[in-house]
Amino acid sequence: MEGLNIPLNHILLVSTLLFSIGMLGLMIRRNIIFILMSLEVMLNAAALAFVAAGAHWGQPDGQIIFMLILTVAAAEVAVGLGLVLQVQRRFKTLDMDSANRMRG
Amino acid sequence: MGDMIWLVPLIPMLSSILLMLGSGSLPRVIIGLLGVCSVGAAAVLTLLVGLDFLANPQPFQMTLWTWMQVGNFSPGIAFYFDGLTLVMMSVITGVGFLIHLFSTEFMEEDVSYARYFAYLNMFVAAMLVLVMADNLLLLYLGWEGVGVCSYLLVGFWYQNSANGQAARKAFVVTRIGDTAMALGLLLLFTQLGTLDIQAMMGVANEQWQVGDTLPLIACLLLLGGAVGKSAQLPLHTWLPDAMAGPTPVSALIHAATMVTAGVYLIARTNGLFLLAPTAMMIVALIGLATSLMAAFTALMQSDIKRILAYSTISQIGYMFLALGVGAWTAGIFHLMTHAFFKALLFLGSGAIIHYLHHEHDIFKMGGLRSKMPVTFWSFMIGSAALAALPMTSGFFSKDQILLQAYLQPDAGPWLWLGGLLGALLTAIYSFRLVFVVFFGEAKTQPDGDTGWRMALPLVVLCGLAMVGGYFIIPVAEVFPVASGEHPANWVEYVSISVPLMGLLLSYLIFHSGQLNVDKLVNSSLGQWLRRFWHSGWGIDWLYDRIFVRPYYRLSGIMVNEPIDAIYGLIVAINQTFNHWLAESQTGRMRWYIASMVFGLILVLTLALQISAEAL
Amino acid sequence: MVMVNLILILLLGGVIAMLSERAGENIPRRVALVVIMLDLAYLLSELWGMPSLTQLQAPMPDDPSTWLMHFKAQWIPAFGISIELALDGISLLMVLLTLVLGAIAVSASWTDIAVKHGFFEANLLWTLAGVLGVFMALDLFLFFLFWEVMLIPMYFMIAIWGHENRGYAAMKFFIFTQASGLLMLVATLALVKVNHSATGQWSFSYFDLLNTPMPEQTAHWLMLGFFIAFVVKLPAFPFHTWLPDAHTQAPTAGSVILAGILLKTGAYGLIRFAVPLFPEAALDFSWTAMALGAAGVVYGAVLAFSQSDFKRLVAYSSVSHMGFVLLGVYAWNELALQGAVMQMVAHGFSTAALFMIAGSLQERLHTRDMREMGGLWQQMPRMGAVAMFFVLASLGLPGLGNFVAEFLVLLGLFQISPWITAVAALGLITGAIYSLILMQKSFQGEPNPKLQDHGLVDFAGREMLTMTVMMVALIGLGLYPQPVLDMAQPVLQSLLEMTSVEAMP
Amino acid sequence: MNTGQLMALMPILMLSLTAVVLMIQASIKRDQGLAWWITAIGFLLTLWGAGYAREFTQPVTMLLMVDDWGLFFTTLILVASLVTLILSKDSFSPEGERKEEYYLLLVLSVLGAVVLIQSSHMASLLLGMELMGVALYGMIAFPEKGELPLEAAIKYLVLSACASAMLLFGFALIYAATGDLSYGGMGAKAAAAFSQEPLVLMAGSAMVLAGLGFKLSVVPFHMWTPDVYQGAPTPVTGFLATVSKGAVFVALTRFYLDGQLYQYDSLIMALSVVAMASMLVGNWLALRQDNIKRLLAYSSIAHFGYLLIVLIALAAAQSTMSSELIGQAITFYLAAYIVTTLAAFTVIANLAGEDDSKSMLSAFEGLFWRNPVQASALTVAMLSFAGIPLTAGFIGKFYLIMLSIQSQLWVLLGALVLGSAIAIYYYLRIIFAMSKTSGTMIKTESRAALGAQDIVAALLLLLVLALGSWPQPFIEFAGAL
Repeated sequence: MEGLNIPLNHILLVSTLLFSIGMLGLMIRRNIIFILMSLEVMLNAAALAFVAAGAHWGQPDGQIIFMLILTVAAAEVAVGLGLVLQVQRRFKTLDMDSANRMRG
Repeated sequence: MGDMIWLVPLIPMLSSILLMLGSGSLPRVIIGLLGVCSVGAAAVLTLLVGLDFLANPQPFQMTLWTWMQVGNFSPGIAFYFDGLTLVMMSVITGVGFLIHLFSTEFMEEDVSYARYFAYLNMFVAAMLVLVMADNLLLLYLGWEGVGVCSYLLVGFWYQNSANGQAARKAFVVTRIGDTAMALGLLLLFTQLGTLDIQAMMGVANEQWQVGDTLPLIACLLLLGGAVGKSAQLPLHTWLPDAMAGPTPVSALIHAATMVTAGVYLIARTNGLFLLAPTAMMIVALIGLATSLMAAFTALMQSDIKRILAYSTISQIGYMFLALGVGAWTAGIFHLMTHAFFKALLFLGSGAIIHYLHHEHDIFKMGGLRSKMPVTFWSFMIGSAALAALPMTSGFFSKDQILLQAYLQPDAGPWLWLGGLLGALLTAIYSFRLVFVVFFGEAKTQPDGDTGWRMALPLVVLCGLAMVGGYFIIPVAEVFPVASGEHPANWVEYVSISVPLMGLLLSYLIFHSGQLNVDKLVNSSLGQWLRRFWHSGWGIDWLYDRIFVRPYYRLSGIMVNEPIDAIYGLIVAINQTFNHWLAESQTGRMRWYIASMVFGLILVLTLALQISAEAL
Repeated sequence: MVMVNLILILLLGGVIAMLSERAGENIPRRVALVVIMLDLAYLLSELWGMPSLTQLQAPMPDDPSTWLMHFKAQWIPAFGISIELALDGISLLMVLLTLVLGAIAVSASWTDIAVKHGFFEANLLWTLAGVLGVFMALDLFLFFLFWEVMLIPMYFMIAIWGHENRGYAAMKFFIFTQASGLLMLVATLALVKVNHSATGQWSFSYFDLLNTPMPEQTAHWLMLGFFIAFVVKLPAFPFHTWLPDAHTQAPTAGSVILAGILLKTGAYGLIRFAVPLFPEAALDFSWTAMALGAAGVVYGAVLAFSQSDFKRLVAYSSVSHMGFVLLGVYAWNELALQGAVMQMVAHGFSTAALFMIAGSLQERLHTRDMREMGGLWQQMPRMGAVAMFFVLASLGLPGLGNFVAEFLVLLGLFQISPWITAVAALGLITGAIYSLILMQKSFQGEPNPKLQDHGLVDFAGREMLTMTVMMVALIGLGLYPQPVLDMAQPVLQSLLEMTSVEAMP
Repeated sequence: MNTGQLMALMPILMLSLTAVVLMIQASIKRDQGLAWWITAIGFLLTLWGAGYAREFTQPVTMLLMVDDWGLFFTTLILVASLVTLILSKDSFSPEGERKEEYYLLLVLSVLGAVVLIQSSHMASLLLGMELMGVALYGMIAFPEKGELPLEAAIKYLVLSACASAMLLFGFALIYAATGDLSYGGMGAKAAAAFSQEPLVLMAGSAMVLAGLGFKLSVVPFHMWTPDVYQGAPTPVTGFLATVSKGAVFVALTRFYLDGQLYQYDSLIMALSVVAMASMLVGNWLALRQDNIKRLLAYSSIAHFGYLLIVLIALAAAQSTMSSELIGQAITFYLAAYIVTTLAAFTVIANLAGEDDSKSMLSAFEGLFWRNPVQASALTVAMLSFAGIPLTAGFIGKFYLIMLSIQSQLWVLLGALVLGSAIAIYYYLRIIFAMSKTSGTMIKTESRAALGAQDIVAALLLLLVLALGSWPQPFIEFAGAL
């Protein structure tokens, strides 16, 4: 760690960038799979920031949170993929724009 | 005896209530008896009280109960009795009794017999309250009461909406005056602290100087009420239309009693008017102008009742003139004699209308002299008195008015001249009526002449119209003493001769035809004047344009509540927001995410920008 | 406790009336009538032995024991909220009016209501209970509670048993009054807060909140909160537009209660709260209020004239008449206040009667449109005569209660401002115009040929009895208003003294 | 960890136990009746546990904070869960099989909520929230038929995950700025961090607020609400509206208080804007909504907007006066809101079931005459939402107005008044629909006996009225928390 003397702010910047990319992906992607992937990117951006901050403060907390985030992301994706199966079965498409029966 | 006076208005009132309650069930005889006898009883009581009073002419006051007491405002249900009250009560109950009697025959066929007498009795009661009232508020009660009865009776035949229109016009136009009067009461109370007429005049004398502004305003406001009720310019337009009511009603309300209430009011509050010479002058001028305007108009009418109506307006104008020049007694005297002869004329015309199948147009009548002798003689005497031919009652009263007008210090001779012109016109139109209706060839056949119930009142009124001028009314104590001055004798001679000239002119034009006015009439100016006068100087037309139509238009615009439109706008704004926002709920997930991103940016911006400033 | 019982009797009576429908459709209205009569009898019997009734003393705001009745029990001590009821002359007048008109409203509902009789009468009784609460509550929280809660049964009365456009009308009524009520709530809480800051005590009691010292600016805003709530209910121009709809669409009994009683809660609120709590602010504001009052008088009258719907016309006439109340209250002298109180009572009767006539016409003709009427006097002379009486009352015929009221208001107002008086006096003229056109279009004029073979039934026993009660009341008020004036006098006296002391620090 | 701390965790333990028992039961014998009972008993035990734990209030490690306040909300949430459970029994009965998982999900979700309520650390907050959320996805998507639940679930999942990401990123930034993950530690170090890294700290806090704001569905993070409310099975909607939102708000309050976020004017500004937008937008959206579930979704947006006033008032109160009122206000308002919402959803669940067309307003017409108990409950619920006196909602609103006045938040107060005025309209529409007599009205048939739902509805109705008309005991109770 000591060798790589990257300032915290730089890593935060990178993770912000990652987060933004994920968010952008959410906004422009229609396919549910890609949407889930974008979500992963966002969650991992947060995780990266945690790790960096943990390193900055010299605490293990960041890494622990990182693990928690991994778990959470896994759970989200697991349920998400389950739903994707259902979506494919019922809507016959993975295009989320077509799932808009409720509005107004 | 004096403490019985509260019964005088009460008896007709009770009878009226009885008649209303029993309108469906009472037999006609009872209805007639109740209606006539109640007023008769009131007349007898008045007579008794009057005799008492004449024996011991001491004005007295009688409080039944305190109407309301708020702070120092405590008008009573209280009566005041003096010579003026006596005169008025006598006229109301006496003439009222005769007209009730007349009505029993006149209205015999009507389905709403009971309702008619109920209204008529109520009117008598209200009118009595008006003249007996000790304070202006109770007077106002009577004042409005007679207005309502007038409204009810003008619109008595309610199924014809023209009658309803006339009735409403009568009520609303007088209400305009009444409102002014009400404001006058407010002003008087606020300034003087009482509405008791006698006490008030006393306070006013102490508190105000002659010529002050406040008494002037107060008097003008009261005058507004008087002008409305007495059908003087500019609020006279309702009276001719009010002829839509049954003719005895016109006789009682719109000739003998109610319309003279304005005269009574001014006479009663003479103490105030004396403090406001300008107001007095205005009264005189209004009276003169009205009397001339109405006389010209009467000359052009062909409806028998309208002629009489305009004549009434004109005669009340004389009374106003009298009041305006300070000839209080003369004014009240004319009020009384006018009540006799105008009631006579109206009842006479009622008889004609009754037996001529509701014909009103005098040019469709004619030659009735022999067919309806009683009516003919009634008209002769009535018209003579109206025209103020010498020795009739009208002569005495009108003569006094003209003479005292002449003595008015500021504009006396001019007022006198105007009055003379009016007298001339009066003579012309009144005998025009007689000549056209009773002479010449018969155009319509009457069913017969009057029965006794109609004849008796006519005969009695004939007598009163003849000898009424010799009565001495006991009002000397009520009014300030008039100056003992007399104008030059020539003034008197001219005053006497003018009505005779009028009679002559009328004879020459309308009977013998020796004076042919056709050319004059048919000239373009003549035609124009004819139409102008016929329409009552276009005042109705003017009011229609200035007041009635704009009001209708206003209400037409307002019918949909402009204020509600503001609330409607609020609703519309909310609905628009609802619409926009509901549109934003597209159901598309990417759009939702965009919204969240927007939110994030918003929150971040707010959070960061301000903290950056704080740095 | 008497006052609590009065309210409880009505509340429980409502429940009984609702349940009694199982025994038969015509039972609930009898139950309702009995309950109201019982309430009235109870109140009268309690008043009977009261020595102070004959010589009412001025109820001092700082001494509850000088009031006719006073009741206080803890409720939410955390905020100093208590169940505090008190009765003085004005409250008593209003309570009596409420109960009498309540009975009349039950009579009006006798044949008018076709479905759910039980629930209807229950709502009626609950409304009355709420109104009684408003007139007696002296804890501002409790007052607000009654103020809001009484609207709910009223809302149901309009929404369920109303006429063709009932949904809209009920909604409008509710939103107007609730939205303005929110302002009052805010003002109340702010007032309590100000008082709390000054004294360190939480209290919603009227007695504690009087004379709360506060900056002028604050007082103005708070006063405005109360004012708006009250004038919406009154209603005053330009907050009146809910009224024509609500009155027109409500069932007859609903209109009777609305016009006869509910509007008076607004006037009562002004007299009891809006002015005394903020005397100086109210004084400053009085010109605006009086201008609104005068505008309402004329505006209501003009609008009334343009209507072709019988009930709507009467509704607008209420706007005009309540303008006088507003004028009377803000002229704030004894004459004008007496006039305002008188108008509250007299207008209650005259308008209630006119609404009942409208209801009877609708029942018989199935329309309220006066263009479909005309010449009804011929077939229903009794109804015509009664209608004439109340029309005359409404146009302010001397000798009837409304005249006394309007005259006193004008008399008091004249001392403050002759010009506003002159404008308001226009109402006398315009009032005559719309009143008479009402008679003309419905009972007079050419009989409508369509109605000739309708077999219209004239007023009969029950209706005549109800009408007679109101006619006698109006004549009594018109010729001998002293009992009413005497009841209100001490209250007004103490209010005037209190505010005048305040106005001159 | 000592015994006392273990005792303090009693509710969490009980819920975990229930979850384990359910799993075991499902693996032994699939019987949904039994599963229902196990869940019910589990909830009751947890209720007992929540009472029991009051003796042992203390911080449990740095992750959880067991205090009276949290236990009160735990209790409240358990009551709401019990109601959800009762409603679920009938709602899902046509589904037939595989009900046990639903109950398991319910228990897990409640467990998440309880953890969330008691969390005092970012990690426990994350865990609680995700546990609650992930289980909820399953509950929403549980019905096999119909497309709406699925659509709702996937929307909720994606958006919620996005919000979680924001929240986490926010945490990361705060952590980066302060170096502490527990609320208290963070609060203690925040002042110093603010002077050094104000941007990072503020950005982090703002993102946390955004993430939590999503769960509370405040504007502009509100868009998912109507769709999820509508698509989810009605008992689940009720659960979401009460348990999920309530727990998140409690967590937010803790974070806000302990993290001392009220010190930052800029955050208060952001909160104010969000609150105001929520009050207005929520009410406007609900104005002409015909689907009652969507309508309640919009109304909830507005209500959380109102509730945010408390947090904003706290900022002012901190500097000027005691915050005695504030705690009471949150407790009372939230309790009132939860009870009222439960009452409303109880009725809707009974009447509408899972048929979307039956949750349209027109389906409620004449309900007064068909089912007076349910109609009364819904009416009172609506009046409570609208803040009419004698209902719990009124006292809640009373607190909010009082607080706004005390803290002189005039603009927010104005928005509150305006929003409430608008809201009257749509609440009234529902009441009006229920009172309609027109159409083919069936005369009230004598119903055999009151169903369980009627009893629940009646109880909730009474509770709403009791809180509104006799709030003193509860105020004292809340004051003591």
